[in-house]
Amino acid sequence: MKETLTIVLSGEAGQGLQTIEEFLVQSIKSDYHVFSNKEVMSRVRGGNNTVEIVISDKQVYAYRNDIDVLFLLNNDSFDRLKKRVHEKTVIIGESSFLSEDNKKKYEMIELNLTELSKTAGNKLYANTILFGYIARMISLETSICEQIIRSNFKKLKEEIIEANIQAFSLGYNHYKKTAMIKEIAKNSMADDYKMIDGTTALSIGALAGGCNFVASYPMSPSTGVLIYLSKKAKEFNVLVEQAEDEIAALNMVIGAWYTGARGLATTSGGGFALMGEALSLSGITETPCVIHIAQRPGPATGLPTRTEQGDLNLALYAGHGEFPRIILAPGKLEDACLLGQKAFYLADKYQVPVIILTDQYFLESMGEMKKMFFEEKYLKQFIEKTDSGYLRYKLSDHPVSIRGVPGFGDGFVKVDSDEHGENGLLTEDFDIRVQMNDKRLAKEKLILDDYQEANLIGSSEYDNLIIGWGSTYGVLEEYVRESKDSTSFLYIKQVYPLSSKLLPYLRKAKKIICVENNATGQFANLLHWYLDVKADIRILKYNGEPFSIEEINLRLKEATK
Amino acid sequence: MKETLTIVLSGEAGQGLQTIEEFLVQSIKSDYHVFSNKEVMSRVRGGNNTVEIVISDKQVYAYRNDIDVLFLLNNDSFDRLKKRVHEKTVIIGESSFLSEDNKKKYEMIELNLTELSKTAGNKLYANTILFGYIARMISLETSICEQIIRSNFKKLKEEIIEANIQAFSLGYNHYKKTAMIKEIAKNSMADDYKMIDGTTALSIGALAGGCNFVASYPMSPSTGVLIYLSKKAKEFNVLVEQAEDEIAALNMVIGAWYTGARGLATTSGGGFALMGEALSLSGITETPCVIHIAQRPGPATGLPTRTEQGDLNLALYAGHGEFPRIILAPGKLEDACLLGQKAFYLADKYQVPVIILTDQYFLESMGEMKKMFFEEKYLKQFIEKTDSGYLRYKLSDHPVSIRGVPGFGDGFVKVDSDEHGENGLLTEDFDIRVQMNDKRLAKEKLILDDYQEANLIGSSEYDNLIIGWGSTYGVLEEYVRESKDSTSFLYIKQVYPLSSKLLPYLRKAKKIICVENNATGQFANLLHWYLDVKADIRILKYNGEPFSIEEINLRLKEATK
Amino acid sequence: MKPFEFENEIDIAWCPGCGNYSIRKALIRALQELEADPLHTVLVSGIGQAAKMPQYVNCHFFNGLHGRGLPVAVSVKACNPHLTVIAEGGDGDMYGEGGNHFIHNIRRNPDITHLVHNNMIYGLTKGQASPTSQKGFVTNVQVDGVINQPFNPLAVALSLGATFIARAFSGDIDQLTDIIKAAVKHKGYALIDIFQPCVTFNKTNNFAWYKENTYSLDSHYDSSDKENAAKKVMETEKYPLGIIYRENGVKTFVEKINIYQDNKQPIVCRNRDLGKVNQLIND
Amino acid sequence: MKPFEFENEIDIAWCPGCGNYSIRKALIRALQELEADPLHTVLVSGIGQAAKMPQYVNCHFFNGLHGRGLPVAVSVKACNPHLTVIAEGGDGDMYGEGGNHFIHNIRRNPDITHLVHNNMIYGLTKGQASPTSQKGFVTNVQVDGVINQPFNPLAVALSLGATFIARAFSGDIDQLTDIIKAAVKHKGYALIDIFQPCVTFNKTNNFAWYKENTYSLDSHYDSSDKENAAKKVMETEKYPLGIIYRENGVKTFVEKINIYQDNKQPIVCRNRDLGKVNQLIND
Ligand SMILES: Cc1ncc(C[n+]2csc(CCOP(=O)(O)OP(=O)(O)O)c2C)c(N)n1
Ligand SMILES: Cc1ncc(C[n+]2csc(CCOP(=O)(O)OP(=O)(O)O)c2C)c(N)n1
Ligand code: SF4
Ligand code: SF4
Ligand SMILES: [Mg+2]
Ligand SMILES: [Mg+2]
Repeated sequence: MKETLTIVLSGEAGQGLQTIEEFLVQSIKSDYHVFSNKEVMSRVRGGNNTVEIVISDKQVYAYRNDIDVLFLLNNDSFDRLKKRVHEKTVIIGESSFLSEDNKKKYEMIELNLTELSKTAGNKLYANTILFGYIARMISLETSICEQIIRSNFKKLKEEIIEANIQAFSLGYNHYKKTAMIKEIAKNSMADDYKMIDGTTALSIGALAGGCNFVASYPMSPSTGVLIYLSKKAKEFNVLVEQAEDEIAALNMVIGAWYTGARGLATTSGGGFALMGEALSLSGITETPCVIHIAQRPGPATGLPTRTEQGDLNLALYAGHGEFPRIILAPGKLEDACLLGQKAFYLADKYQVPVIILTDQYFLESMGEMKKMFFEEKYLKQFIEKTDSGYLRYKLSDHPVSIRGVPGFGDGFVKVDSDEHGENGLLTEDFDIRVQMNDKRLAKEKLILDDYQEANLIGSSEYDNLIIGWGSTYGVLEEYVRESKDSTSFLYIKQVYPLSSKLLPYLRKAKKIICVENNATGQFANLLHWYLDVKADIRILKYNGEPFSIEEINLRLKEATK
Repeated sequence: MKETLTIVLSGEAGQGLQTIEEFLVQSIKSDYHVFSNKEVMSRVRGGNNTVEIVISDKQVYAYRNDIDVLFLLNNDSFDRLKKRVHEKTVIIGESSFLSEDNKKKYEMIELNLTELSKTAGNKLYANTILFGYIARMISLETSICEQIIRSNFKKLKEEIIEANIQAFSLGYNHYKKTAMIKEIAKNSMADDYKMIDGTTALSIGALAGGCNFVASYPMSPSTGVLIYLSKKAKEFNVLVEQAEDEIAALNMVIGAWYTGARGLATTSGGGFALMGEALSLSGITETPCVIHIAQRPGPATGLPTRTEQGDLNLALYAGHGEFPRIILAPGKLEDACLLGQKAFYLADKYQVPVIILTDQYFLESMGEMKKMFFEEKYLKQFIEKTDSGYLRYKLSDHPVSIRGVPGFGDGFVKVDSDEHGENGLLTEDFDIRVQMNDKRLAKEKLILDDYQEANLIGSSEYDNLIIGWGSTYGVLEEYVRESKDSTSFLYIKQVYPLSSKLLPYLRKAKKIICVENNATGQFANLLHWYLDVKADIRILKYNGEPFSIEEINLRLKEATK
Repeated sequence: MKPFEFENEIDIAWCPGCGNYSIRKALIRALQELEADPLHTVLVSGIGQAAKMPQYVNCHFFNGLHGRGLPVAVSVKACNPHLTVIAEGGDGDMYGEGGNHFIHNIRRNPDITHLVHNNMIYGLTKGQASPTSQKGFVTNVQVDGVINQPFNPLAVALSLGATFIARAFSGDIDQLTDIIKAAVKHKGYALIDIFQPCVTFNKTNNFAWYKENTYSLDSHYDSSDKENAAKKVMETEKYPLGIIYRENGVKTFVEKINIYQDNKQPIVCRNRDLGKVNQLIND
Repeated sequence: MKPFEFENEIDIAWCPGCGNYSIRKALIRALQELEADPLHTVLVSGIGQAAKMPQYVNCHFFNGLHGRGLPVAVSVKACNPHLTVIAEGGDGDMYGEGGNHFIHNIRRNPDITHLVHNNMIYGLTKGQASPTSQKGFVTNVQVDGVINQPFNPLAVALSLGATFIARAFSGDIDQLTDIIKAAVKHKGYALIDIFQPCVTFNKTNNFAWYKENTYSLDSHYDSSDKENAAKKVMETEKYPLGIIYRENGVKTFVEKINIYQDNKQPIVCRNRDLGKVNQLIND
């Protein structure tokens, strides 16, 4: 059994929670396994945001509801967190941040950062003091922590760096050991692992997939990918352009693929809801494209900074008319890399739109990921030099025609959003219409040659089979690894098209339990009509939070009994 | 058994086929049952378009593939129609319009309209001459025909009207009776029927539903509704505005409902693919809206002037996040009226988006419809005057809150695309989120109180049950009425949400056959996951044409054997 | 409790020091001084920091989608001309995502007031370039600086025949209040582009920068002179503040719509004559 | 077979007498006279009658969505600067549905030629008002006549810093050919608004009307004078034909993009260094 310590830092937007999170994660990883996640309000300043740091002696991937140690960094955050606090929770912060009533109910350790930072000389040092305090609390190596401060502040003046190191010591020395906070056996992650968040993993995956063009319009929580790729643009030769709107973004991406680039549009559900027509354009012109949908709770503006898996249906059916598409849903950090890479390969190979579905929780959580070497194979270009008689939509036994690009070869690349003949010119011939429609739709089967297989986690003998896709991976994998009942977990990475390879897993189960972060069970519905398999139970959550391990324990226990 | 005569006029865009169609339908209806439809190319001049007029001694509703009498009005149309011509087809036209080879294969009657119209004095009279010719061929009452000419040309000078009457006589007298063209017993439609096309029926339905605001962007085949309502705008107090794009259109319609109007956006699949985000806005703000999607074959521009039922999935799942919606699909002209009306009532009553799904074939065919009196009940306004403490999203046992509009009452109408509390102000409270999401989704069940029941056509005892929705009604109803095997037809008018009231019909069938004008069987898939009923056979067509009665006969015979 | 204010203190999500607070003050003050009736006032916005305004002003509101405030505002006014309608949002909201509605609604000349908070940045999404960001401005996406020509909303509005064009600065609440009052009173479309420092993400175009790079049009300025206005809207060395162009007597959208020619009633008050519809279907 | 022409006769779907035929002639002639290489020329269009042009000119083309020609054209040029890119479409296509791309791409100054057939109507959808339709113009939707101010593309382009602005008339093929040649040669965004009679649906703005309501700028006209251009673009009594404004030396989109600073290769020719990506993930 795992031992974990869940530390939550609660403050307001603008207090720099994200910086402490990074410092802590970077330092903790040398001594423990660690997983972090955050929840923030849709505002730039004020409100109440939290960062959760889970420390363990084994790998951890799941959001925890129950808080062991709660740092209150401002006044009005406690009420919102009440449900996550229990008898044994230790609350640390300025005395005034907790009401007298609550002080009677909970253990509180006073930590007056305002005063301490005055001592340190500047209120800006509060975060470093806190870092020192926590470092002592969980027995981190001070030399490593100092190194982290130095490297993160390397652009600052030496005296400021020194002052921060002093502030760190101040916090470190201020902490008094107490038995109230449990100790976790040290056990750091292996050398071939690294800490990374979903946004970075996916962005690097895209680079590995040859992504060299990005057109997007900012939208939380998808903007991180845009920002990461902007930062790497020059080094990796990626043309990044902020589009005037999402419609322009996807049309630009399609134009880029037409010209031989590998383009990406990153957006969220609301932005994608504007891209349907362009998706359909990719469909009929057989011009590939890759779209990243970072899900957040809808409808409409909904909860802009929260998490949900509510846009699977939209990804499945967006665009008018009928055409094939591929939908990938990484839930594990490695898969964000791998599928981020493979998306571009699949788009190029099959000349179809490929959608990568993630969500706020997945993108903004940091966890450990096994290092890897990307395969060259996925960089293979499927573009060919054209001959003078080149026909863009040549019909043959194989539904994928040779794709040329303008400027390379002796043929013309003629592409039409109207129904067209082999030469790309528009036609109204009934028979050609049917041939072209059949050609396009035939790819749906072909795509399954490259089906990204699901992972069965847990024993291959089971009564209950949990089905999850995307970001529920972490919590479900933790559940299954720890649970003793006859329950395994089928982690689906490619949600569309689904392969009949899944059927043996599904048929074996006595009870199929679909776990989804939405209100209606969109994947369960897909499973029903597409593979003719009915989920017996749907475990759904749609308040804007991810599933916590505690909730999953409770609800799966109920479901499997 | 019915006797029918199928006359097809084939010419090019700009030749005035639509005028002849109207003259013929108006005059034929006094002597026979009649049904007409057309297929046109996506061009304003030239190309090859056809109008089909089906004459019968009984009611007819279905497109016929096989042509009895073919009028060639220009040179290069015969080849495209070859598949619809058979041994007994009589071809009428200028001798040069048919090759010598073909003249050997088919019966041809020479009709040189160019010369005849020279005789008549102007080539503009060609259509009236043709009208006269056909009038004699099918023994129409000349006095009625003349009346029609007069009333249609009433804005022209008397001498021109006279010349047209002369031209009519010229054509009339030119026709020589021949046994090659079968005679149909005269039997006109009853007095309480009228000839109408889908566009007009739906538009009048909208007026009956209180539609008083239209914002749309032109797009075939939906523009007819926009044009009809523009024509009636002043008389019926309808504010019609052509929007700058489809996104503006639906947002304007939503703004109109917010202000108390009953707004409509009419568009086609490509335009609707741009409206997903606004649909979602209607969903979360619970501001009603009505959208008409006139389907045509996709993806993207596809076949702009042809027909398909390919956008059901899009209608079902457009918009991000999860929210209820209603989808109505009239297939019978009466239902275009009734559902056109009811759409506004349902939107207002349940505060949800309502989508009316039609298609090119349905909108542009003319058939007979029983006259009716619209019910006042569907004009009932659900808006209430607000009190000073008014809360737009008041929670109660009933998921539909009272809807006020600005300017009427003492309360503020606060509406938000973010998740919101009862007062309409944005909130990030997890519990309220769940309550509001539940409130919205709970309407999906409630809506079924007003479920527009399906019609069972044919015997209530059957082995085979055909399922159809929307425009396949006509051909399937004709099939079932004429067929002697144990096959009935369930005509679905409300395709979403589906009621369990359908189950008894479905369970009774030994074989369920879904007939759809698309390539994948979108309704069959819905039936599968939503009602857990699997279609045994799918009969699909997706070349841009509607099903013909001949094809349905063939394919259903195959399917039911 | 004064009109447009709240009974209890409200939680405002903007950063301390943000220019939006002053805009709010000016807006509420203008409406109060005009003695506008909150029950006949509708604020319509999109999404962004600026677009949160309706949450903080006590009247009717429709807080719609990013970029889509204008079409809603225009149809609200068209359906009920008795309402005072104000559309409000950020420079990204109104000129970026909503650019098409901006240009085409000017052509309609709806009788609404259009307030655009121009902070030259996307605030709510944490600091990307907006259409009005200046060349060279470095952000987390424009890492080597903005390369596109900034959008000039006033010049575009003028070229499309807008009848009221103004620029204001959140730092001058009095002037802003006056301009808003004039805009609300103006019969027709009234645009106010409001310079607003975003203290958190735009460290370049801060309060001091706006102060330094603007000047107020003096009292002799003739806002009815279109040729002169055409020059003023192109000035960028120092941006003029004030009502740059105003043209009276141009027909508004509602005044041009056919169904309002003989009948001024809001649409919601008109009843459908079902008898006439029945005639249509039965004749 | 001359470049840009077809081996066999082609079926053109436009109405006999339509102005589009002349535009096609001028376009092909201009490209031939410039000795453009069809294998390095890409025509990008949206949907509409005008937007059918690529079907009738023998080179690469991308015939995309209604209103969305520009974003495709701009990214084609950005991904391969060696290509000559021409975006073409109708007034509805480019100024209506595509209005947002119109205004924002001018700000990018991409090195493309933008041909807009201005027939003051929606042709393909059979005769509704377009953004450039004149007030009072009656259609099947605008039954009491157009009520909105017509869109002035040249004025908008000028106000946004466009570097080549011209108006032509399909009736003068020689002038149009010359302007197209100048536009293609121009380094930067070049807009040509082309008056084009729609003989079928626009009986008001017919050949004679265009003839009567236009005049050609004479050879003394100084197209580099922006202030004068600002007046010219507002003229509507008689519309000036010719290159109204031209500004050289403004950096194009590609010249400003960071990845083209030290490397002029098209994107498709550059290889991804997977080793460097592996470093990112493994360090
Ligand atoms: C369709 C869509 N795209 C993107 C977003 C994300 N988004 C929210 S606000 C915003 C821009 C904010 O900038 P601005 O409009 O200038 O307002 P500010 O926050 O600066 O006041 C964006 C891109 C969205 N909500 N919807
Ligand atoms: C998203 C979308 N909306 C509407 C249409 C229908 N549509 C096709 S062409 C057109 C307008 C044509 O007018 P214009 O662009 O001026 O070109 P023209 O035919 O006059 O040359 C419209 C509205 C469409 N294809 N796609
Ligand atoms: S981010 Fe900028 S615009 Fe938004 S509230 Fe803060 S200071 Fe104001
Ligand atoms: S409809 Fe008008 S624009 Fe279209 S081809 Fe005919 S004349 Fe030309
Ligand atoms: Mg802004
Ligand atoms: Mg046009």
